[in-house]
Amino acid sequence: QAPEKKDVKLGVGGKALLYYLPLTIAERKGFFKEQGLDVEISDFAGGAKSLQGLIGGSLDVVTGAYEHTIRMQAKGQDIRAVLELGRFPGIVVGVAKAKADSYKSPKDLKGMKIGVTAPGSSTNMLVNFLLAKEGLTPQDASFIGVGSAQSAVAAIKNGQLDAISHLEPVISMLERSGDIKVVVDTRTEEGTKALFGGSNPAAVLYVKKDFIDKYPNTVQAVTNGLYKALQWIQKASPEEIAATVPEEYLLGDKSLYELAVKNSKPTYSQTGLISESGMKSTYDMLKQFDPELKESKVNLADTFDPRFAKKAAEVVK
Amino acid sequence: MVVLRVIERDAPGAKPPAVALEGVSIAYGGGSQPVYEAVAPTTLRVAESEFVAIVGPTGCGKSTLLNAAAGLLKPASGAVSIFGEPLAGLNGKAGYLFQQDALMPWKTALENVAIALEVGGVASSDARKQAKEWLGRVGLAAFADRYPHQLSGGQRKRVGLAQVLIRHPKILLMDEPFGPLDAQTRQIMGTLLLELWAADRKAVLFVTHDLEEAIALADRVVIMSCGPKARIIGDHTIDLPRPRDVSEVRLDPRFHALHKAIWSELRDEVVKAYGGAPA
Amino acid sequence: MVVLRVIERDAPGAKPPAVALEGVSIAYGGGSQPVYEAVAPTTLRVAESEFVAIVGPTGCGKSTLLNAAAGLLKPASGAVSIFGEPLAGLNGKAGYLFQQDALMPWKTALENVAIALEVGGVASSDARKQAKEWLGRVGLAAFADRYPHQLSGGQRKRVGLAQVLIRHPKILLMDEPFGPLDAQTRQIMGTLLLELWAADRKAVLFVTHDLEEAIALADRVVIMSCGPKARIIGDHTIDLPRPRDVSEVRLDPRFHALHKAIWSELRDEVVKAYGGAPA
Amino acid sequence: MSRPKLLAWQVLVAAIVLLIWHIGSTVPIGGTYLLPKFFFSTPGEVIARIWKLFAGGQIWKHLSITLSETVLAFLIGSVGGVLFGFWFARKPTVAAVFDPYVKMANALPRVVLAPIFMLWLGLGIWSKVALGVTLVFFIVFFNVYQGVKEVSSVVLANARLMGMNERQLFRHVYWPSALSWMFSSLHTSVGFALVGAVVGEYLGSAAGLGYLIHEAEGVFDVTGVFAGMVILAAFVLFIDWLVTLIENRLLVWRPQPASQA
Amino acid sequence: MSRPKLLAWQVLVAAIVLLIWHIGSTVPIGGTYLLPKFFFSTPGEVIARIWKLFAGGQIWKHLSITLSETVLAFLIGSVGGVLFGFWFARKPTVAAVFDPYVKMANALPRVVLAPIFMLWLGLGIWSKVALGVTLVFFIVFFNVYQGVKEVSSVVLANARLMGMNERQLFRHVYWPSALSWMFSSLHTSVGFALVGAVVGEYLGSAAGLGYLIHEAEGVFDVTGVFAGMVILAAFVLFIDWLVTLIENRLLVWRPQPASQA
Ligand SMILES: Nc1ncnc2c1ncn2[C@@H]1O[C@H](COP(=O)(O)OP(=O)(O)OP(=O)(O)O)[C@@H](O)[C@H]1O
Ligand SMILES: Nc1ncnc2c1ncn2[C@@H]1O[C@H](COP(=O)(O)OP(=O)(O)OP(=O)(O)O)[C@@H](O)[C@H]1O
Ligand SMILES: [Mg+2]
Ligand SMILES: [Mg+2]
Repeated sequence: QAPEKKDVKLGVGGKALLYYLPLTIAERKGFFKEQGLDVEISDFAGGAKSLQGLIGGSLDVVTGAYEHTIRMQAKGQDIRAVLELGRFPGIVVGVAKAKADSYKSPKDLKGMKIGVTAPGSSTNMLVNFLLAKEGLTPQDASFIGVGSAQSAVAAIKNGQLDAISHLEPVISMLERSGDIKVVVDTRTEEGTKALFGGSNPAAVLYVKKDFIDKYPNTVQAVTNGLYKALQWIQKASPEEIAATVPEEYLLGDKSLYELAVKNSKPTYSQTGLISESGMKSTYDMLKQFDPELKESKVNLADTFDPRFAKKAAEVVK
Repeated sequence: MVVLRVIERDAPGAKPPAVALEGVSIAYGGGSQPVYEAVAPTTLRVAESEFVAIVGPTGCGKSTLLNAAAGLLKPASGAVSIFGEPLAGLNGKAGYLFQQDALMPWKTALENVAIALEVGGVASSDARKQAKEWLGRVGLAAFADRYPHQLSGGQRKRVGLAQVLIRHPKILLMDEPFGPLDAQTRQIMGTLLLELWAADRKAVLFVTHDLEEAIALADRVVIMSCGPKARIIGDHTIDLPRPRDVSEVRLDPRFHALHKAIWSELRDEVVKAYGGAPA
Repeated sequence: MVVLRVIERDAPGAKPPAVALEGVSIAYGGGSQPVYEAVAPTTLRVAESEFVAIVGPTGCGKSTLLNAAAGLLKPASGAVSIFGEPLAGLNGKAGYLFQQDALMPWKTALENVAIALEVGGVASSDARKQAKEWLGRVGLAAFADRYPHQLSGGQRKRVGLAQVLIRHPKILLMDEPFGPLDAQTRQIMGTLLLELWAADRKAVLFVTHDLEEAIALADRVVIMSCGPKARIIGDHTIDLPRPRDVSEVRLDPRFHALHKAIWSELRDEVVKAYGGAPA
Repeated sequence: MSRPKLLAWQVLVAAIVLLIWHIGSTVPIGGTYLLPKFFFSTPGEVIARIWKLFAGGQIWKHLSITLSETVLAFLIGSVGGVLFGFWFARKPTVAAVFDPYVKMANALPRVVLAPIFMLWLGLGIWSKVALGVTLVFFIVFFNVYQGVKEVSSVVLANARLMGMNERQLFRHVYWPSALSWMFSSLHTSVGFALVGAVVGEYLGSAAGLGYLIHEAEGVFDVTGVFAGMVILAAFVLFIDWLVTLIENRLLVWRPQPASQA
Repeated sequence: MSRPKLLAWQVLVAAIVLLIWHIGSTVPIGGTYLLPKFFFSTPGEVIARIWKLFAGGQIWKHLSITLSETVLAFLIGSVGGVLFGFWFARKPTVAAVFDPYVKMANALPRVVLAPIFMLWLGLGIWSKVALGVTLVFFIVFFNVYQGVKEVSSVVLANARLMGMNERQLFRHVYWPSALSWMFSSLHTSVGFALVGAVVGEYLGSAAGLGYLIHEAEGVFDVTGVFAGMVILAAFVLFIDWLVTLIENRLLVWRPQPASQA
C-alpha cells in the first residue's frame, strides 16, 4: 500500500553517530525513496531534543533510545517503538590509561571521576547500573557531563577523567590510541549478556500512537526502509559501509572508521524485534535509578508495536 | 500706547495678563541633595502686548523664572497663569529661546527652523520656504545647509532666534538672545524683534545683561536681587516713545536718565551678589 | 611700559612673539563636504606680555583663530609659532577659555578647578585649597560643590575662568569670557584679569563683542573682516595709560576717540557680514 | 511612584504571569492545553520543586559554582571589554586594522568553541568562565568603544589643553564620560555572563545550575528545568542590583531626569 | 591611513594568525603540538575544505537558510528592541514595573528555550529566528533604553515647547539622538543574530551552517567545523558592512572626530 503521507519528518539526535548508522544507510541507499517516501532528516543536539520535537508536533518519527518510550509512557505520552535498530546499547566503559593497572573490578570505579555524555543519559545510567551490581550507589562516583565527542576525547587526553562511559566512535578512537582500557563493553553479545543477562534494546524507531493510527502505511514504509538498511548492514563489509556514508563521517581517518564499524556491527538489530526480556531489563534498570519511574506502572506491551517489524520481514527482500 | 495698557493691567474687567507669576518661589534640589531656594516668592505680570526686560546679577534666577513661565519648572509655591488660565504642564503659547544651545544637532540650520512650523502641521515645502526667509532675516541665508556644529556661537544663536520667531508665538521668552552677537548685529536683531512685536503685539519676557539693550527695547525693566531667595527689587517703566530706533534711542536724554537710575540700583545688587552664598 | 614692548616687537634681536600666526589661513570641510574658507591668510603676532583683543562681526572667524593658536585646528596654509618655536600638536603653554561650556560635567565646580592643577602634579589637597581660593575670586565660593548642570550660565563661565587662570599659563586665549555676565560682574572680572596680567605678564588673546571692554583691557584691538576669507582689517594700539581702572577708564576722552574710530570701522564690516555668504 | 506601590504592581505582574501559566498548563482550552505540561510544567510544581531543592541543601553547591563562574565571567569580560574598548577608541589605526577580526570573533558560535575551551582550560569552572567572557566581552567592548568616541569634543579639547596625558585623560575624561555607555552594556551583560556559565555547564560539567538543568532535561523533568531557570533568574536580579548600586554611586553627577510637568 | 595601506595591514594580521595556526598545528614544539590538529585542523585543510564546499555547490542552500534566519532575527530583534526601548524609556512607570522581569528574561539560557520555540514555531527557520531574536532584542533594548534617557534635556525641552507630540518627539528628537546608541548595539547584535541562528540549527535542524557544523562535530571533522566558522565570520562582516553603510547615511550630521594634532 502506498503511504498516506509522503513527506515524513524524521528526527535524530546526532545523525553521524554509528548508533544511528541504519538511518544513514537507508538515506544514502535510497531505501526510503523506494518506499515512496520523501524523508527530511533533522539532526538534534541529543536524543532528548529530538523527542521533544516529536511531542511538540514538529516531527513525525524519531530514531532514538528505546528507554524514551518507557519514560514517555510513564508520563502519559503514548509513544511507541516500531522497530529495533540496535539490540545492544553499544555503550562502553573505559578506564583511563593511568588508572588501568589498578582497576580490577567495577568496585574500583568508586571515587572515580567518570565522564558521561550527559548527566542522566543512558551512558550515565549504565554506570549507575554497574555500580549497583557491586552494591555501590551513584553517589560513590562523580559524574561529569562531557558533552560533544570532541570534549570527551579532550577530557580523557588531558587526564581530567578517570573513566569514561561513551559510544562509538569515541571509544574506538581512544582505544586505538591507547588512552583507555575497555572494561565493560556492550557492543558485543557477550558483554551485554554479562552485564544485563540478555540483550538490551538501544536505538529504535518510535512514533506517537496517534500517528500509527492515522498513517499506518507511512509507518510501515519508514519501517521497511530502515529494516532494509539493517539487512544490508548485516551483509556489508566495513569497507562497503565506509564507502556508503558521506565522506565527512569518516573521522578524517578511514581505517579508524572501519574499525569502529567493525566493533559496532554486532549491535545492529537483526530482526528489528525487541525481546520481552530486553524491555523488562531496561525498565528495571530505569526503575532502579530514576525516582520518577520507581512508582510507575508501565505496560511494556505499550512500548513496542511489533506489527510493523514483522510485516517488514515479510515484504522486504 | 503700550504704557497705558500696562497701567491698566489691574483694573477690573481688564484682560488677564499674558504671563502672571503670582507669588512664585522656586527651589532646586531636595531628595538626597540640599535644597537651594533660588527664587523667593515673586510676583511678575506681563500684559498681553507688553515687552518686559529682566536684568540682574549673574546667577540670580532669571533663567529660572523663564523656565517657570515656560512650564519647565514647577514652582515650589505660588501659581503661574497664562492669559488668565492656570498653567498645567508646558506653556503651549510660548516660544522660548534658551540661554544654552538648544538646536537639534542632527538637523541643518534650515531644517531646525522649518521643523518649528512642520510641528504645527505646515506642509514641508511651505515650511522650508518660510524657514529660508527667516534665515535670511537673521543673516544666515548662506548657511542654511550647515549643521549646528559647523556654525559659530553667534550663528547658532541666530538660528535659534529664527526657530522661535517663525512660529509667531503669543508669548516670547528670551534668555540673553543677543549675548554672543556683536554690537552691530545685536542692533539689527533688536530692530527685527521690535518690528515683529509691533506687528502682532506679543508679550515678551526678555533676559539680558546689557542694560542699554533692555532700556532700548522694553516697556518695563525689572531688576532682580542676587540669590539665593532672589526677589524683584525694581520695576521701571520705560516711557520712551514708540516706535523706537534701537540705535538712535540711546542718544535720547531720557534714556540716560533711566539708565542711570536703573544702573545704580543694579550695581549695588551685583556687589552683594559677588559675595552671595547659597542658603 | 607695555606699549613700548609692543612697538619693539619687530626690532632685530627682540624676543620672539608669544604667539605668531604667520600667513595662517583656515578652511573647514573637505572630503565629501564643501570646503569653506573661513580665514584668508592672516598674520597676527602677540608679544610676550601683550594684551590683544579681537573684535569682529559674528561668525567671522575669531574662535577659529583662537583654535589655531591653541593647536586644535591645523591651518590650511601658513605657520603658527609659540615663543619662536613652530607649533606641533597642542599648545602646551596656553590656557584656553572656550566659548562653549567646557567643564567636565562629572566634576563639581571645585573639582573642575582643582583638576587643572592636579594634572600638573600638584598634590590634591593643595590643589583643592588653591581652587577654593580661586572660586572665591570669581565669586563662587559658595557653589564649590555644585555640578555644572546645577549652575547658571554665568556661573559656569566663571568656573571655567578660574580653571584657566589657576594654572597661570604663559598665554591666555579667551573666547568671550565675560559674555554671559552682567556689566558689573564683567568689570570685576576684567579687573581681576588685568591684575593677574600685570603680575606675571602673560600674553593675552581676547575675543569679545564688547568694544568698550576691548578698549578698556587691551594694548591692541584687532578688527576682523566678515567671512568667508576673513582677514584682519584694522589694528589699533590702545595708548591709554596703565594701570587702568576698568570702570573709570571709560570716562577718559581718549577712550571715546578710540571707541569712535574702531566702531566706525567695525560697523561697516558688520553691515557687510549681515549679507555675507560662504564661498 | 512610591516603593510600596511599585512593588504591588510588580507582584501583580508576577501573579498574572503565574496565573496564565497555571491556566495554560492545567485547563484545556478547546481540547488542547495552551502550555502543555510536558513542555512547561505547572507553576505549583515548579515552586514546590524550588522549595525542595533549597530544603534539600544540595542546591547550594551548584549555586555557588554557577555564581562564581558568572561573577568571574562578568568581571573578566567587562574589564577586558573596557580596556580593549578604550584602547581601540584611542588608537584609530589599531581599531581600523582589527575591526573586521573583532566582528568575526563576535560571530563565532560559542557552543562550538566549548570543546576548545575545555581542551585548554579543563572541565572545571574556567572553561565556563571563558564561555561567559566571550559573550560579555563583546557587548561591553562595542559600547565602551562607542562611548569613548562620543566624548564631548570641547570637554576633551579643554582637558588636553590643560596638559592631561593619556592616563589622566582616561581617568578624568574618557572613563567618566563613557560610564553611562558602560553601565548600559553591563546591564545587558550580567544576563549574558550567566547564560555563558550555564551553557558551559550544560555542554559539559560536573556541577552547577546548568548541570542540574541538563540533567533534568535528559530525563524530561521539565519541572526541574523550570525550577533551575527560575533560580537563575532570581540570581541575575541580585547581581544586577549590585551593578545598579555601583552605577548610582558613580553617576551621581548626572542631572535627574526632569519630572515631566 | 589610506585604504590600500589599511588593507595591507589587515591582510598582514590575517597572515600572521594563519601562520601561527599553521605552525601550531603542524610543527611540534617540545614534542607536543601547540594547537593539536585534532582540535584545530590546519589552515590549509580548512581553506581547501571551504573551496570544496563552494565548488560542490551544496553550501549555497545552507548559506541561504542561515542568512535568512540571521537577517530576520536581526531585523525583528532590533525593531523590537528599539520599540520596547523607546516605550520603556518614555514610560518610566512601565519601565519600573517590568524592569526585573526584563532582566530575568535576559538571563534565561537560550539553549534551554530551544525546545519551546520548536514547539511553538516548528522545525523550520522560525524557531532559529526566535532564538536569534532573544539575543538581539536584549542588546538593542538596553542600549536604546539608555540612549533615549541620554537625550539632551535642553534640546528636548525646546522640542516640547515647539509643541511636538509624542510621535514627533520620537521622530525628531529621541530617534536621531538615540541612533548612535542603537548602532553601537547593532554592531554587537549582528554577530549575536548569527550566533542565535547557528545555535538554533545546531540544536536541531535539517539544514543551515549550524547543521553542517553540528554534523561535522559529531564525526570529529574539525576541518568541517572550522570551515563552517570561517564562512560564518565572513558572512557577518558582510552584514556589518551593510549596517555601517546605513549608519553613515543616518549619522551624517555628526562632527568628524577631530584629527589629533
Ligand atoms: N539644577 C540646579 N540645582 C541647584 N541649583 C541650581 C540649579 N539650576 C540653577 N541653580 C541655581 O539657581 C540660581 C539661579 O540660576 P539661573 O540659571 O536662573 O540664573 P540666571 O539668573 O539665569 O544666571 P545667568 O545670568 O548666569 O544665566 C543659581 O544660583 C544656580 O546656581
Ligand atoms: N566645523 C565647521 N565646518 C564648517 N564651517 C565652520 C565650522 N566651524 C566654523 N565654521 C564657520 O567658520 C566661520 C567662523 O567661525 P567662528 O566660530 O570662528 O566664528 P566666530 O568669529 O567665533 O563667531 P562668533 O562671534 O559667532 O562666535 C563661521 O562662518 C562658521 O560658520
Ligand atoms: Mg541664565
Ligand atoms: Mg566664536
